[in-house]
Formats: sequence, C-alpha cells, structure tokens
Amino acid sequence: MSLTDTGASVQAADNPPPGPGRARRGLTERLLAVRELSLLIALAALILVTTLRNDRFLSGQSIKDLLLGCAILVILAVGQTLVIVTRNVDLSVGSILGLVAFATGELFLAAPGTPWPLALLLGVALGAVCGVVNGGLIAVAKVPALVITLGTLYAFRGVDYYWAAGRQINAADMPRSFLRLGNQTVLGVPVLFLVALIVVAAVGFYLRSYRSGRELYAIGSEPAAARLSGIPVGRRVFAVFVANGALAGLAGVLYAARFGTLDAAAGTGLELQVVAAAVVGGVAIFGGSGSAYGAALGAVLLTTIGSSLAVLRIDPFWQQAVVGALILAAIGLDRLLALRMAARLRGRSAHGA
Amino acid sequence: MSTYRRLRAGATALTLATLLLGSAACGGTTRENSGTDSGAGAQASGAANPDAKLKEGLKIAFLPKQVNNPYFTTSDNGGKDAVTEIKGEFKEVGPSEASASSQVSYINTLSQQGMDVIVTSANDPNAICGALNQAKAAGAKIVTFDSDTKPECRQIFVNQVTAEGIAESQVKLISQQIGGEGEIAILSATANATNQNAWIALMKEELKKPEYSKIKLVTVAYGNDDDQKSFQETQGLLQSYPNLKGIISPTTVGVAAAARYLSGSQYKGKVKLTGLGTPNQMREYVKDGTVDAFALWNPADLGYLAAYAGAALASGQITGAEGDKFTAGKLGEFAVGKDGVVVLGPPTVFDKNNIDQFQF
Amino acid sequence: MAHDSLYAAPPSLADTEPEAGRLAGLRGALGSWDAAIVAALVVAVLLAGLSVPNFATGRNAQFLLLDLVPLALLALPMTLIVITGEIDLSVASMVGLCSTLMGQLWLSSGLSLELICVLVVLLGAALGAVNGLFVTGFGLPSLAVTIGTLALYRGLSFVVLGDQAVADFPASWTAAAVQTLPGTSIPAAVVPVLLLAVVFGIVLHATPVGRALYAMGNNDEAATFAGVSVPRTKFWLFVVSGAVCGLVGVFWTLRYASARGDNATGLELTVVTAVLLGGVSIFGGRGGLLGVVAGVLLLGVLRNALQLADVDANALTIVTGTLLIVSVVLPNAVADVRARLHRRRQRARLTAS
Amino acid sequence: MSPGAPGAESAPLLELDGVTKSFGAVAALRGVHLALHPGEAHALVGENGAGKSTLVKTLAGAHAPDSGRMTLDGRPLQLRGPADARAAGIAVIYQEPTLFPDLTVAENIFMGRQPLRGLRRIDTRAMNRDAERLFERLGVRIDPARPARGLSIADQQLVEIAKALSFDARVLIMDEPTAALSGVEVERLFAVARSLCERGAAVLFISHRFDEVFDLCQRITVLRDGAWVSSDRTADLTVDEVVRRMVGREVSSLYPKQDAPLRDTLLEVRGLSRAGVFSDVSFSVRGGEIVALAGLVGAGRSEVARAVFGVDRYDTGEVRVAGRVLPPGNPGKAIAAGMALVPEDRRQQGLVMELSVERNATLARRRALSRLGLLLGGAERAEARRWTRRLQVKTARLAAPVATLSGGNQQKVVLAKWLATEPRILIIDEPTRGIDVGTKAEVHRLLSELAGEGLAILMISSELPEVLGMADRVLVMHEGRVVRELPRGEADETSVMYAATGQGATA
Repeated sequence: MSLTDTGASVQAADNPPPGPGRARRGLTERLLAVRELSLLIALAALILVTTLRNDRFLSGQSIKDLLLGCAILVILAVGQTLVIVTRNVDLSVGSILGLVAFATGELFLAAPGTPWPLALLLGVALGAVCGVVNGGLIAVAKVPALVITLGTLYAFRGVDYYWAAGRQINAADMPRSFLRLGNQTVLGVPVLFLVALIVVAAVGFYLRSYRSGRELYAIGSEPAAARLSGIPVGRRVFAVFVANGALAGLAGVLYAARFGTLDAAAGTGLELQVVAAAVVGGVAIFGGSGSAYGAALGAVLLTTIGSSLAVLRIDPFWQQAVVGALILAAIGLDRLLALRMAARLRGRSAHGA
Repeated sequence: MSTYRRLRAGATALTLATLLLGSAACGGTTRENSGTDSGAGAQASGAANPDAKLKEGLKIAFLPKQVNNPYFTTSDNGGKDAVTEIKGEFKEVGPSEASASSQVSYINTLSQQGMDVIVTSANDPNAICGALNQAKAAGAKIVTFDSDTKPECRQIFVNQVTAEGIAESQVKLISQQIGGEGEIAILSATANATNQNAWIALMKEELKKPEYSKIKLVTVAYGNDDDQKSFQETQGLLQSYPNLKGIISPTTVGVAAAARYLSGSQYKGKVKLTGLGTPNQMREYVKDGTVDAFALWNPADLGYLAAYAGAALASGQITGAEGDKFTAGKLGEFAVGKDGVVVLGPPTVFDKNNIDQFQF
Repeated sequence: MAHDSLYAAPPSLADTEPEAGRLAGLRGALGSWDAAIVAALVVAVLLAGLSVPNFATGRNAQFLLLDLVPLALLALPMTLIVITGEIDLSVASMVGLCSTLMGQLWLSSGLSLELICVLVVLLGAALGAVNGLFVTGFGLPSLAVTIGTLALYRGLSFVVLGDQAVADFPASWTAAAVQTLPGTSIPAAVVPVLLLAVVFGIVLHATPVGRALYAMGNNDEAATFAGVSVPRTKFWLFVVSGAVCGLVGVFWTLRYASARGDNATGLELTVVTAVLLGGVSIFGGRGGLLGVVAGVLLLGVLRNALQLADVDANALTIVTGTLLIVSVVLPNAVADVRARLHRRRQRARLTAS
Repeated sequence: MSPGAPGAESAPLLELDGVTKSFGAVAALRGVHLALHPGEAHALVGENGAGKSTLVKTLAGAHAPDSGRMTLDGRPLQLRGPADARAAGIAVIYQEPTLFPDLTVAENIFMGRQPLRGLRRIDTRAMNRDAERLFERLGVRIDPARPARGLSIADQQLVEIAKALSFDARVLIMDEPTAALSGVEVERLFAVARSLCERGAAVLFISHRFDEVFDLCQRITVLRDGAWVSSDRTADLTVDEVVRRMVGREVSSLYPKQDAPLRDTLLEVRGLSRAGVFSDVSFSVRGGEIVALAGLVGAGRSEVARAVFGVDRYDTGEVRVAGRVLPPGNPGKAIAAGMALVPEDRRQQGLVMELSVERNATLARRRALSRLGLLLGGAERAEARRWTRRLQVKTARLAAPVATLSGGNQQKVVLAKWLATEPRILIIDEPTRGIDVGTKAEVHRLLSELAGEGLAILMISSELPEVLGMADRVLVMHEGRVVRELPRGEADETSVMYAATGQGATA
C-alpha cells in the first residue's frame, strides 16, 4: 500500500521547527489511547443499555460473574497480542488450553495430594512446551505461523482427545483448595480476575517499556528491517510463541479450577474469540501496533456482549454472528483510522514544504 | 482490465449451469407437490423366531454421537459388557465432533467392514438415514439408542425412557422442590437436539395439568452441551428472571454446569435445580445442598440393552415388530413396542440418601 | 496490499538476490511436487488396497468419492484464491449458511426446488461478494476478514433455522445426490466436479486470467503495472468462491437430506490442508490444479483407509494436523537442505582449488 | 597488484581479504580485497551486479562469507549477524531505508539501544531528546515522536543517517544513500561523513554518481563481476579511467539521440491534479519526440507518470491519447490505448520474480496473445523470443524464473515486456537507474531508435546529462508543478537546475 506514500517529500531543511512538533508528540500513542477509550465507552454503553433493560445486570453477583467470565479470555488475548504484534498468529491456543486443562485434571487424579501451586507451574510448563513446538516449527521450517498453528490446532486437540479417550474429570476429583481458586474472591474481586490483571499489567508494561518488548513491534512492523538492525528475529518470535503457550497453559489451569468438569473438548473454538478480542482491542492483525491493555479490554467487551445477550434474552444464536460482525467492524475501523492518519501525515509533510 | 470481467462471466456461467442442471432434473418441484414420504413402512420382514439362540461371534459396532463424550463412553462400555457376555466382537468407532456428516462416513465404513449390527445414536434424525439404509441393505441390523432416527431407517430404537416418562418426572421433581408454584426455566443442550426438543415439548404439555397451574415456564435457554456456555446461560437466566424459582436442565452437561454456578453464587439453595445428570458429576452438589434431587437412567444399562437388542435381531429372535420379546442378560426380558421402540425403564431419581450407591 | 504482511515471509537473512535464487531452487523442487503428490496418491491407494481389507471395492470407492465431492468443489476456487496470495476461511460457514437458507426457503417460501437451488447459489455469490468487498474495497487482509465472516456466517446460519432442521426434501432429489453412474459405482456427482475442475484448470493454466492470478500472487504491484485490475480480479474470485459454496451447500443439503446450522462445520481447515498438500504456496504465486486434485484425493484415501483400518477418530485428527504441517514444512525443508548441500559443495570446490 | 596497494601510511581499520560468497550457482563475491583506513572515505564502485551490495551485507553481518578473512584493528572479525557488526562499530545505511513504519522516529534510531532508566525501563524522554540532538547535528528538523509511517523517502534516509550517527560508528557504510536526496541534503550528508572521518572513523561510500565519489572519497575500489579490480587513491584516477575499469572496455558516446521527424501529438495531459501530490500539470508529447520530465526527487514526476498511466487516480484534469480521453485509474485501458510505463522500481513494479522470463515478457500482452480466451504456451514463447533477441537478454532458458537473471538482464526483460505491447506512447521512469555504464548506452540508443520509429516518449530522469542528451524538450517540475518548459536549445545544466530548485518559477 505504499504506492502513494512516497508522494511529495520535503527538503528536510524546510521542515517546520519542532515547536508545533511537541504538540503532536506521541501521535501513535494517542491513537492507541483513543482506541482504548472508545472501547471503554462502548463497554459502558453496553452495560448501560443492558442495565436499563434489567437492573440486575449491575448487581454485585453479576459483576463478579462478568469478571470471572472474562478472566480466561483476557489472559489468552494478552498472550495472542504478543504473537500478533510480531506479525504472526497462534490459532492453537484453544487446543493448548484444552490439553493443559485436561492434564491438570489428570495430575490431580494421579496424585491427589499435589499442591495447587505446583499444578499451576506444571500447567504453565506444559503450555510452554506446546509453544516450543509451534515456535520451533515456525522458526526452523520458516513457514507462516498461520498454517503451522492451524496444523497444531488439530494436532494438540488430537493428542488431548487421544489421552482423554472419552473420559471426563469431575469437580470431585480435584482438591477443594484448587477449585476454590476458581471461585474465590478477594474484596469481592474474583482471584481469577486478579491473576488476569497481573498478566495484563506485566505484559503491557513489558511491551511498552522494555527493549525486547519494543523489538517485538519492530519485528511486526518490518521484519526485513528488523533483521538488518540486528534484532534476533527468529529467537524473539520463538520466545513469543513459548510465552503465548505458557499463558495458554496458565489459562488452561485456571479453566480447570473454574469449571471443575473437564473433558477433552475444553476450549474448542476459543481461538476465534481470542483473535477477535485482540483485533477488537486494536491489535493490528498485520503486526506492529496494539497494546495488551487494548486486547484485554477487547476480551472484556466480548465477554460482556456474551453475557448481555443472555440477559437481554436475545436469541443465543446471534452471539456468534455478533462476534463475527465485531471482528469485521474492528478491522474496518482500524483501516479507516490508518488511512486517516496516513492522509494527515502526508498533508503535514506537504505543508512543511 | 477485463480479467475481472472474465471472472464475472464465469460466475454468471456457473449460475446458469446450476439453473440448467436444476431444471433438467425435473420441472418445478415444490414443497406442496413433492409429498413428504411418510415413513409408514415398518420394516419387520420375515418372521421372528423367539426360540432362536443368540449367535456367537456377532460383529457389533457402537457408533455414538461422538467418541469424546463421557456419557457415550459409559453406555458403550455397557454395550461392551453385553457383547462379551454373548461372545461377540465389540467395536466402538465415531467422530471426534458430534456431526451427522462424519457419522455417515463411519456408517459407510462399518457397512463396508461387514458388521452384523450397528448400534448408533443419531446426530440428526434424517441425515444418516440414507447411509443406514444402505448398511441395512448390505445386511447389517440397525439399532439406535439415546437419539433416534426416522423409524424406517432402523429396526429398533432403544429408548432410555419414554419421553413422557422424562417429562413427567422432571416436572414432578421441580414442582416438589419449589413448592408447586413460581417461575421456572429450562436449560437445554443444543437447540436442534431431537430428544431434548421432544422432552421440552412434553414438559410444556405436562405443565398444563391443573396441579402445575401455578408454575410458569418463562424460557428455554440453550447451553449447547458446552460447559462454559451452559454456565453463562445459567448466569443469564438468573439475571433476566429475578423471580426464578427453579431450573430444569435435562442434559448432563447443562445440569452440572448449572449446579456449579449455583453452588458458587448467592442463589445457592434458593433457586432449585433438577434435571438429568450422572451421580458422579452431581454428587458434590447434592451433598452441599445445591441440588435436592435429579434423575437419570443408567447409561451403561442403555448400551447393554442396545447390544442385546442388536444381537437378538441378528440372531433372528426378533425382527423389530411390535410385540417381539427378547431377554437382555441381567436386565431381564423386554418387549418391542410400537414403531420398534424398546424402553429401558423409568429413570432413577437420585438424592442425598441413595446417591452413594451409584458409580457412573 | 496489506495481505502479504500476514504470511510473514520466511525469515532469511538473504537479500532479494539470493532469496530469489533460493526460491528458484524451491521452484525446481516444486516442479516435481505435482509429480510427488500424484506418486504419493498412487502409493497410498496401492498400499491401502493391499493391506486394508474392504478398501479396494467398488462400494468403497463410491463412499470415498461421495465424501470428497464437497472438499473437491471447495478446493477449486480456494486454489485460485491462495495463488493470488489471499485465503478464504469462511467457505465452510458459507456452505452452512447456504444450506440453512435452502432449508428455510424450502420450508416457507413455497418456491420450486429448482429456483431455490439457483437462488442459493446466487446468495452464496453474494456472501462471497461481502468477503470480496472487505478484502478489495477496504483493503483488509483476507485472513482477518474471512475469520470474521467465518464466525458471522456460521452465526447467521443458526439464526436462519434456529433449532430446526429441515429434512423433508423430495426423495427423488436426495436420491439423485447420491446416485451412481449407471453400470458403475462412481457417484454421478463426480461428473460436475470433474467438469468444474477442468474449467478451473483451464482458467488457471491456459488463459490470460490465470497468468494474471500468478502474477498478482507473486507481486501485485508489478501485476497492477501490467494492466491487471488486482482488486477487481480478487473481488470476483471471492464471488466465485461464494457461488461454489452455494453449490456445495445445495449438494450437502440434498446428500444428507438435512439442512442444519452446523452443516460442514470445520471443513475450511480440510480444504486449506488439501490445497496446501496439493503444492499451492501459502505465500501465493505458486501451485497448480492437478496437484490440488491429487491432494484432495490423497487426503480422502488416507482418511478412508485409516477409518477402515479402525484407526481412532482422534488419531485421524492428529493425522490431518500433521499432514498440514508436513505439507508446508517439507518443501521449505527440502529447499533448505538443497541450498545447504550446494553451499557445502561450493565450499569444497573452493578449498580444493 | 597486491591488495591495499596504495600506500601504507596508516594501518587499515577494517580489512577484507579474499572474501568469497556465492548464492546457489551464482558467485556474488570472488576473492574481494578491501582496506578501509581510519579518517578516510573510501568509494566502492562497480556495475550493477558487480557485488557491491553483497559486500555491504557481508560487512553488515547479514551474509556470512563462504571463505576469506575479515579483520578489525588487525584482529580477526567474525560476524554472526547484524548485531555483531553493530557491536563492532559498523553502521550501515542501506540503499533502501529500512525503517519500522509503526514505531516512532526516535525508536527507529535507537532500536535495541534505547536509553534506560530504573528497572531497565526505556527512558522515552531521554530517547527523544537524544534523537533531537542528532537531528540538530544533521541540521534537519524531524519530530522524533512521530511514527515513521508517512515520512518522505528523503526524510527516511535522514533518519537512517541519524541512526548511523547515533552509533558513533567507527566504520560507516553508505550504500547509494544519495539516490533519493536533494543536492542540499547530499551536501549535509557529506559534511557529516567528513566530520566522522575527522574523528578517525572510516567511511565506505557506494554510488553511481562519479561527481559525488570524487568529491568525497580519498580512495576508490572497483569491483567487476564479483571480483576485485583495483584500489587506488582518488587523486591518481580520472572518471574515464574508473569507468573503463568498471566495464572493462572503452565506452563510446553516451547520449546519442538522433533527430527524428515529429509527428502528430499522441499524448496530451491537461490540468492534471492530485491533492498534495501534483497540481495543474499540462503537457503534450508528439510522435518521434522524447520529452524529459526533470526535477528533484519528490517533485512529483513519477507520480504524474503513474497517474497518466492509471496506476494512481487523479482528482481533476484529463489525459488524451491521440485525441481520445483515457478513462482514469485503469492501466489496462491505458495499455489497450497503446501506452506503456516502464516503472521506476523495476524489481518491485516491473517484474514478477518467480515467473519465467517468457511469462514476464508477455505479461502485459497476455490478452492480445490469447486465442478464443485460451493462452497456450507457444504464442507466449514466440513473442518472448522475438523481444529478448532484440534486446539481447542473456538467459539460459526462456522458462527460467526471471529471478535467476542478472540485474541488467532483468531490466531488459522489463523493457521487453513493455516494448512487446508495441506502444505508441512510452513512459519510462529513470531509464538508466541502477544500470551499468555499458547497458546505459544501449538503452539510450534504443530510446532514440524507438523515437525514430515514431513513438512518443516521456522520460523521467534525475541524471542531468541524460536529460540534456536525450530530450527534445525538457519539462521541469518543482513541488508538484511544471514550472518550466525548455526546448533542446535552451536546456542546459544551469537553466534546468535553476527551475528545479524553484528559483526559476517566476523568472
């Protein structure tokens, strides 16, 4: 799309002095903030409308349910952000989550006395191993992530099915302390949501303020240039997939704690929602921009839509259609904003002459 | 330039081709003149020989809705026990996701492998009919269980309970628990699950009875037999209907999810829940007081009975005609009812007192 | 266009010059990919025929081919789309929506079935046009757009029929869908598939349109400069894809005598697998129709044979995933090994001299 | 000749000895020697495909040499990747800017080396401040906090230069950095390079522009076909001598436009405008005439050409071909009307690298070559053979991917592709950009020949001698407007440059 971007360049010496430049500082960041703000507004509007129809939607119980409901999607969306920012995508997260969730159940079956922090660690490690498979195949074979993770989406799920062999693990098989993790609240806020918050904050902070975090954006923005500027692209992309796998593993353990009933189908089709959440949250599907906070907000918005459809008694069949429409709307909006911005920047260049 | 024009021309041509193909088939088939083929034809061909012994070495295949469903794993294992008892060959195959089209491909495979009996639970009453008929033509006996196809596509349907039986017991349970009045909701599985819809329709009939006149069914929600979705739907029900007194969830996935939601919420014990669930899944919630009582047939027995019915068919003991009788091992004697239906029996009601006696 | 950004080019430090050299080597390897896949197909058929009981029968061939009709049909336009560097993940959802639309029309419109079939194909084309509009009109990556419409169309297909399944299609029609050619066990439905395959093959390999498709898949800018209307061509490709989905929707509905919202769920993955297995490059610009047809058949034979050999459905899931990964990893790996060997030889020669 | 022949007054800072690198069957570098001395600017010249860019990438750590030694300060240097090169103090400015469009200018400059504060966090404020300082040093003003997306090519190049500066590099490599820069910017760049040299850094400068090479560099190394030819002090060389070494033969007259009888007006452009890009552009070209569109880079010349051809849209105005209005925004229609555009960026815009030579050569003619909508191999091959012969394209097989051809031959394939459409109007953007000296003359002869056959040729060129030598008329653009029209007799370096820099607009 760079066909027109090369237009009217300016002699550098004639550029405007940096006085007004200061005012336009951080245009990208401001645009991102705008995105996050508009998400918040959309969220508020949605809650308002739903509450007007049914005032129970804002009751303590309902808010708790909402926070509980979005926690897992938030974690997955944040992990996906890491991947998408580097111009990749991981479609296997749903399968990783399912595999880890079942593995956690199996662990408690096999060793009932396992303390839950250990189970948590093991789950994260298993997720990371899946990430290693993804990242390894992508880095070694130099094949697009989309195809590889489409393949591992099948493969991980197949392993999960194979292992489970039609069995189901019930809440009774898991220790109470572990299940409490899924429902407990601290000052009225579910523990699960707190975990998600920590993940969001950590990843968001990392992406914004650390060199390697910024390098992820560089990779997604222009892979060839990233390589030439000495960024270890292969290693970073590999690490990103491992990190995303680990987060999916974390989500898997939390899934087990929250739902208690586990079979091999846990998390089937979740990848669509995850990608949707990230994209709705302003993570550009072609890499290079977006934030963990936005993705998290996207996940909250999606979950809220799900809940409010149920509360508004809108035909549940509409829900999937709404998710699809939202993805389209989000990427369309992004495109519009990008075009606007390009036009503004070009305009500015021209004025400078 | 005109690359796109060519493609556009191609698209038009494609449409035209369809039009031609369509009209070539025959002239104007509409719903009115097509005349739905009513499945009046019961199939009992040949005569039953009640004294025939069960053959040994029968190849009996179980094809559940999907292989990763614990419910079906249990019933298929029941079937396996039965097949072992009669010294047959047991096999369980099935798709990993509950879709009718993949079941068709499995039916074809089974008939290709020369199975004597195919025991299946249909993902769609019509979609697998063609394949079943072909298998039947190739010599296989067809038994359905849990979810039926159209009657003409199989010889016997082993029904867990009659739909009436389910509807009656579910409505009775909820009525007892909520004290005979108030709003109730139903949390079903997928919106196009045959048996669920039949039960729901009958429950609505049942609720019209005078003794239930104070009970109002406010809505039917669908949890898609997906744990998370059922969980969310329960949430939604409680928020949408503040006066809700009870929920019936006639599906094992749904009732467990709903119980888990209730047990962790402020509604625990206040909103009553009943439905169809397995004792293992529900034990915790019965003991912690979330659920008073729920019902289910024994899925293992269901599979067991289906296997025996299939063996009896293949051995010529029965043909699937009304009135045929056969013995199903430890379960005793059963008779084939109208339309080739065999009923397992009334559902068992589980509560605090008896739940520990059941392990499935 | 932005689309190519998603299929992150294979990471390679080489600049364009050696890259091109490497790709040229790859091309050499792939020229034989068609041959390799056909050979693999022959081997698979022979092996299965010899070792799997009941495989080599006319009846089984009928089952096999009948099962492959939707896959083969969908793979045709998908091949063209992938060659232009785009992808259409919404095909299965379009099939589902077309199927339920057909059911709903039959149920409530009172129109003749012939007319309904034509309408459904047209509706399919309209659905494809929506994809095309988003991809070419708004310049969005097709991957993101069609993930969105995958959810949207599937959701809508549940909205259209809700909890019903329409099944009372006339028996003569449903029988026609599975009829065999007189005197053979080859399903009659194979004939139109073959005809369409020939048409698509000619378009791709022996018309100006086909040349343009390859050109834009490799370098859409150069194609634009050569007078190819890249956006319009892609738009119409998506329309054709939609129309074919309509056709498949009709066939699916009649074959299974059932119009349901979940028809053909997940089929898009199989279609993409078959196309990639057939040697079409996910980066666009490379591949042929013969390979794809062989890929479709190979996939069908493998599945059928494994099923007959009583391999667990879960193992089949793993096989499909692995096949997808292998079919993209292998060509790259082969090219890589070749390049490495060549370098070594070069070095050996240098040190020797 | 022995490597590093000229003088040995200071020990080389960076030295390459016998470096070899091949890609597949192609040997890009064959035993290259190079010695960069501290405080000196060193030019690397050679025809296209001589291996300059490969050498740059080897020095940048992007390619690992197959054999040969590199030493820095006399110590062996092994580069496992671009990061190693950076760590060794080697900074590279590439021919094409390699920026991250989504990141800010400052981040682009300091990627991987951002100033940190507590907890190893990035100190954005310090980073922007540092970037601003760098720009001050360069004497330009670019907002460090704006995203790189939308920067003009020249500004992008300046950011690259700032990046290289920020390293305090000991070795600065510039691969044709001036291609997109205006005269003022080039001067500023040279000033920076000189100041680096004064501090003891070594500069490697790659350019096709001899005036710049002789202006800046103390030594010149010539490469030919991947092999080292010579390294000498600039003072000992003349331009002719360098050219002779580059091509390995004498080059005859460079710009041989013959007079051809002028025919009817074939291309007429009236009041063409596109907001922010160009405005009110009008001109006409007659058969047999070569009209040059001159001006500084960024004046909007290529954009006008693209709009005329229909690749880009325009807001107002019209284009007529032989009196008929051409619908806007449709290159297909333009081709059908007999127009051809040889684009500026041949690799990106002119060729489909993975397709064969014949497919490339006939891509624009694919429709005309088809019969009953079918396009069968024979027709394409015959057509391709005709044109590749005429242009003397060297290729083993017509079915070989065009990527396997050398750069110069690829250029010829692009020309063949457009000449195969048998155009009446040929728009050619930078006809000899990146072409080696030998082929340059061939291209000029061809253009002259085509004009003689009655074609109307619109030539865009940044090389003044080419413009002055080839054009019957010169149109000078400045900031999106045609500011002067100079007939052949009146056009000279002063008048064109005067107009191009905007001073002549009102004169």
